Amino acid sequence: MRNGLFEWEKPLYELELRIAELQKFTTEEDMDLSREIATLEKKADYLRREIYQNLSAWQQVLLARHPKRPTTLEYIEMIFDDFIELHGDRCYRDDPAIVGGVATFEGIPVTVIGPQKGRDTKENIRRNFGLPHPEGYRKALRLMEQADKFSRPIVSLIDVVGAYPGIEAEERGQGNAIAECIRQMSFLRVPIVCVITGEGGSGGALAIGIGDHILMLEHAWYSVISPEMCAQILWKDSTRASDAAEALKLTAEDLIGLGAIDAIVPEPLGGAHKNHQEAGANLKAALRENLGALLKIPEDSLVEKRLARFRRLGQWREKAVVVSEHR
Amino acid sequence: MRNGLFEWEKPLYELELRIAELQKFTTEEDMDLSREIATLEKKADYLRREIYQNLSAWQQVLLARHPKRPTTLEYIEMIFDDFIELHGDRCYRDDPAIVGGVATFEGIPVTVIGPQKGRDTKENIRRNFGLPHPEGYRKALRLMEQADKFSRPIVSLIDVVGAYPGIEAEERGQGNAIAECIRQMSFLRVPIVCVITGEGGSGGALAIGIGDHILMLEHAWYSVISPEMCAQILWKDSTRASDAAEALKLTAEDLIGLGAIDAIVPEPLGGAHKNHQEAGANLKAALRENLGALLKIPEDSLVEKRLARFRRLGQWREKAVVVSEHR
Amino acid sequence: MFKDLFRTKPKYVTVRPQAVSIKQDTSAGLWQKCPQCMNLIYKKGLEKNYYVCEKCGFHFRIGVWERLRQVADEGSFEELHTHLASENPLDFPGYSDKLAQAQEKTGLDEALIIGQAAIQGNPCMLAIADFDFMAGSMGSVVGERVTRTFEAAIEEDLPVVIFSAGGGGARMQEGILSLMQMAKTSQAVERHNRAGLLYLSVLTNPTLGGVYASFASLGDILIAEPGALVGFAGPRIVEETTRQKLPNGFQTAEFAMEHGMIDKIVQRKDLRHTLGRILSLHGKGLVPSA
Amino acid sequence: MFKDLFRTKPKYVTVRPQAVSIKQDTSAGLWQKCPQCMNLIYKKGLEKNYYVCEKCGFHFRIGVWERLRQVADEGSFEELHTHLASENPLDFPGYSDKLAQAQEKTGLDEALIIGQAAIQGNPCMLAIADFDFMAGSMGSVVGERVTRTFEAAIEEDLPVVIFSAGGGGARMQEGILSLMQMAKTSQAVERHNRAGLLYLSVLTNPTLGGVYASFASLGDILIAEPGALVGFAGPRIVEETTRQKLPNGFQTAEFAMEHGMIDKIVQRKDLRHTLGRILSLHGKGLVPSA
Ligand SMILES: [Zn+2]
Ligand SMILES: [Zn+2]
Repeated sequence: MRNGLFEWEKPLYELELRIAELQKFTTEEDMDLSREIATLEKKADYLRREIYQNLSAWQQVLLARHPKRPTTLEYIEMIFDDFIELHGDRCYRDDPAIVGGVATFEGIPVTVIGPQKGRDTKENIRRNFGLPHPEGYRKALRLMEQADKFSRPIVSLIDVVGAYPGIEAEERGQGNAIAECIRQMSFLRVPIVCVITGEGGSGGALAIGIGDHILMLEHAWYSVISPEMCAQILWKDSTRASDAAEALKLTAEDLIGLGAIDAIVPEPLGGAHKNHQEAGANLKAALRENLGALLKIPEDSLVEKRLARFRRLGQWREKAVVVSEHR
Repeated sequence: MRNGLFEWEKPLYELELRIAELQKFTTEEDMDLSREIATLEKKADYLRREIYQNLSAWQQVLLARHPKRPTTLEYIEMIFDDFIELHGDRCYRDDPAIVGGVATFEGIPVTVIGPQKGRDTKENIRRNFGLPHPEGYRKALRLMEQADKFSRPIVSLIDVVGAYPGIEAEERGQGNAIAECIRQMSFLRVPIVCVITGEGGSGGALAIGIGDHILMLEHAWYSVISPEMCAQILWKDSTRASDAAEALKLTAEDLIGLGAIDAIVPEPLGGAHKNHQEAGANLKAALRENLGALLKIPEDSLVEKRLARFRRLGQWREKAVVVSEHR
Repeated sequence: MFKDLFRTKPKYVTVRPQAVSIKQDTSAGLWQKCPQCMNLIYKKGLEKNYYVCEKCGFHFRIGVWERLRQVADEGSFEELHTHLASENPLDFPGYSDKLAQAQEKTGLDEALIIGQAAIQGNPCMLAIADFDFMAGSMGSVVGERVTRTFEAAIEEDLPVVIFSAGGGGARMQEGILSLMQMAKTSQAVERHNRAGLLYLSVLTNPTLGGVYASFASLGDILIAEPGALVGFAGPRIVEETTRQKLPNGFQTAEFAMEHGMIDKIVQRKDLRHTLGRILSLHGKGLVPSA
Repeated sequence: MFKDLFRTKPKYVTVRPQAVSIKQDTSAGLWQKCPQCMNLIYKKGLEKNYYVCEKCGFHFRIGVWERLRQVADEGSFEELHTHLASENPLDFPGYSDKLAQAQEKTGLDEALIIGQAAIQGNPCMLAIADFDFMAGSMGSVVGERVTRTFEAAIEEDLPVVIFSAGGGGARMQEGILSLMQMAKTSQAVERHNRAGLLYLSVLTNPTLGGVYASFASLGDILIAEPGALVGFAGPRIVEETTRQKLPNGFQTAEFAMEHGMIDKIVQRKDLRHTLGRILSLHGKGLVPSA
């Protein structure tokens, strides 16, 4: 990637440069190049669709990691009002890699949580590149349990490569924290909408990914393991991440087919980083629709429906068993 | 204190030495000294009562700290069967300063917890002299919540100078851990018997001291602050601990009058350290009686009774308020 | 006290700003020295600036009435349970005198006042502690008032806001009865919690000991003023016990927040607004019609 | 598999000790080298000693049938849900072959067997993972079996005992479906928990990744075998990510216990007795008559 542009965007970029040049001519030299420009625009449109609608799984992964992609706090800023960030796990530390708090969504109080990547190097270091420690999951759970107390819907915005695989994280029970988060989140009596906005890496994403409706941005990925690590384990070759990405079926379209997610939120052409406002507006619209639907479900049946949703996931053959009763 | 003897026990000790000498003579020299021995025994009996039944508050404090006094694990060994120690707060660390687990008490499964002092220097260092960190209270709470799940009565054996006032303890939320323990323990739906077996120091004791019945060993103390610290704060002179002990009303007899405890468990004459077996048997009898009584109370009313018990504690004057309704 | 005996029922007591007491007051004149940056501050300006040093942001301690003026809607406060009087249940040497002196010094009957109030239009039960009254420590009356705050809130279906300043923790002069207030108040908090109501605990400088280790740290949301000392064992005790040098900023609000113990640090000037916003987010008016 | 298709209903399947598989087996002869102390151990003695090195206490990995022999009452095990067969839902390259190889190698149809059993007379639902089957990893069938274990236990009002050995965590060849088994199994655990029933989770070497970060760490009581590797991210990943030298004993059962993550480390020879005692302490027979 150079200047925030991927290799595969280069032909399009060059075309766009030429269009811009011609437009400059039009104004500066007072020449009518409108026909030439129209032709090129048409070509660019075609190329754009050609490129962005045929991204490989691996290209989608790279796109989901684009450094200018909106972060959780940016989505919160665009979508919610009156956000009040709350901190701490009441046990060990406030983990800056996960943010959370209360806000209103179109007048309705909600709890919103999510991992937060840094928007620059300094913030990335402070936020550990958005890789949570156990205390991050414990904070998220604490805030979600408070949402339960106050009957507030929960919005979980997920963008995380994975739970941090560090020494201290292991010491403080990363596995245990994830498991508890999954367990408790499953039984909260309030509507939960989860959105994979960028990366959905393994248990670190699932920990805060138990929802009634699970949405995914068009170019996000969600997988049991990162493509690199998968390639490393399978073929001892992390450069084959692209093959692994393909094999893992980690794109939104794949996952909707497998029943892991419920809906895809469209991104601006070329990815959310091309137009934050549009990405935010799309997500807002999706939340409006999904929260609206969930708020109509009686509280009593919400948890049962949620559990049923996960209960049926998996694929196996149920072989016939002939039981002969003779002894 | 020398050889495990307090200063005030010296006259008695010397008398006991002389009796032993005379008895030695009787056997070795075949002399009949039974009359002299009987006289001295009578005198010793008198002296024993004189000394041990008129201990000052400060002497009681020192007695409660006797290094040979039975520890929590020793009481557990003497009183319960099949004790299985369980470990860990599932968050940061297993605190060796608090022990806990499941056991049976005369056939009934119970959860038993308590701070544990070391029985020698090495163990004292390992167990931080029985001064718990927050994770100790979190472990205790975890085990008590499990007792609640399985409808097991809880026995909390308390012998702790206080929660550890250390840097890391503060970092990990000592105050918060204590408050949570108090809060949650108050609402457990199972019978809880607390016993101050030795020292009951402040919030560190109260954290695991919320019971339906609160017992106290005869020579234990229980106070809002240690006498030394009280003297230090009040008079800038910790050597006046003896005066502070008096003023704080921290003996079992004082506390029963103030409504803070419900019953006193007798100790062997001279203190529990003089006869572990007897001390254990006394405590066992008291637990039998108190658990028996609590098991007869319907589960529904247990928590309300417990809360009511604490609700009325405190002493104040309610002044007449004449409300004139004119405006 | 006499004023309580023949009290006309003031549905809304007027806030008494004359009772403002700033601590660290070293001069009786027009100027106040900031104990943090050592600058001299014009007292009138200090008052306008919420008793926060304009130069360095140091938060001076303030009394209950000034606190009320800063956070509650004007005229909204109705004081409750003023008729409780402390006794000396243990005949603790010197306690009665100390109580009298504290009453003299603060004009308060005890270290905490409670009542119903509104914050930016949001009704709540409000309790405020005063450090100047025996270091804001909790004896029977403070414990009872805190308990009644939660009980009244359950009764009236209201959130609770408490400003703690219990540097003295549980009051040793009432011995075990003070310790038992930790249990009593924590239980009241939990009853209120189980009624599904909000409890905002605001930790002001200093909140330590038995106050911190009971009701003060059990809020749904914990807010602290910048620099406020927050912890269980006081820093001197920790230093003496461990014989270690305390880390920089040990037990400050910022330290507590880094260690996950509090939700938010809020400047005094923003407190009213932040409390109002949080109360309104938890208000009944916002429940969606679906 | 064929044996399942025409299965006579063996109310109590006889334990199959011939299926014992010890890992780290380097010789086909009478002697086995201990990978920890490097001593040569007489295999017959090893079998008698629960496959634990007499010299150094090293716990060899054992297969499901040997595990069953060691902990369950003889003849008490009734295997359940044998009729589930793994598919290749993602058409993951090579997965079908790997499954076939694993089945060949272990004689098992999947990495976990479940059934009803008794331990020292205490009835329970029992699940045992086999590391030799694709590193004990959890795909759809393992997840489904674990889930059914808890569902059957709720139905039958029974405690659950699970021996995990999921070093492979969630099985990547089934992609997102494996990840979802973490949710499904954790939810089953919690349903069982809410029914007030006991779940004993026994962590054997190694229990990592998605298995540890779901049902395996959610037991009421967590027991581990000495030296078992227990954690979320495997030690190699941690080392590569952090570029730090791992502390001694990192992620061993002893390390996890020191850090408060497990309740007890139990020698293999004591497991049956300890499990029996705990089950009996939680049994229905002991409820007091009051
Ligand atoms: Zn200043
Ligand atoms: Zn060996």
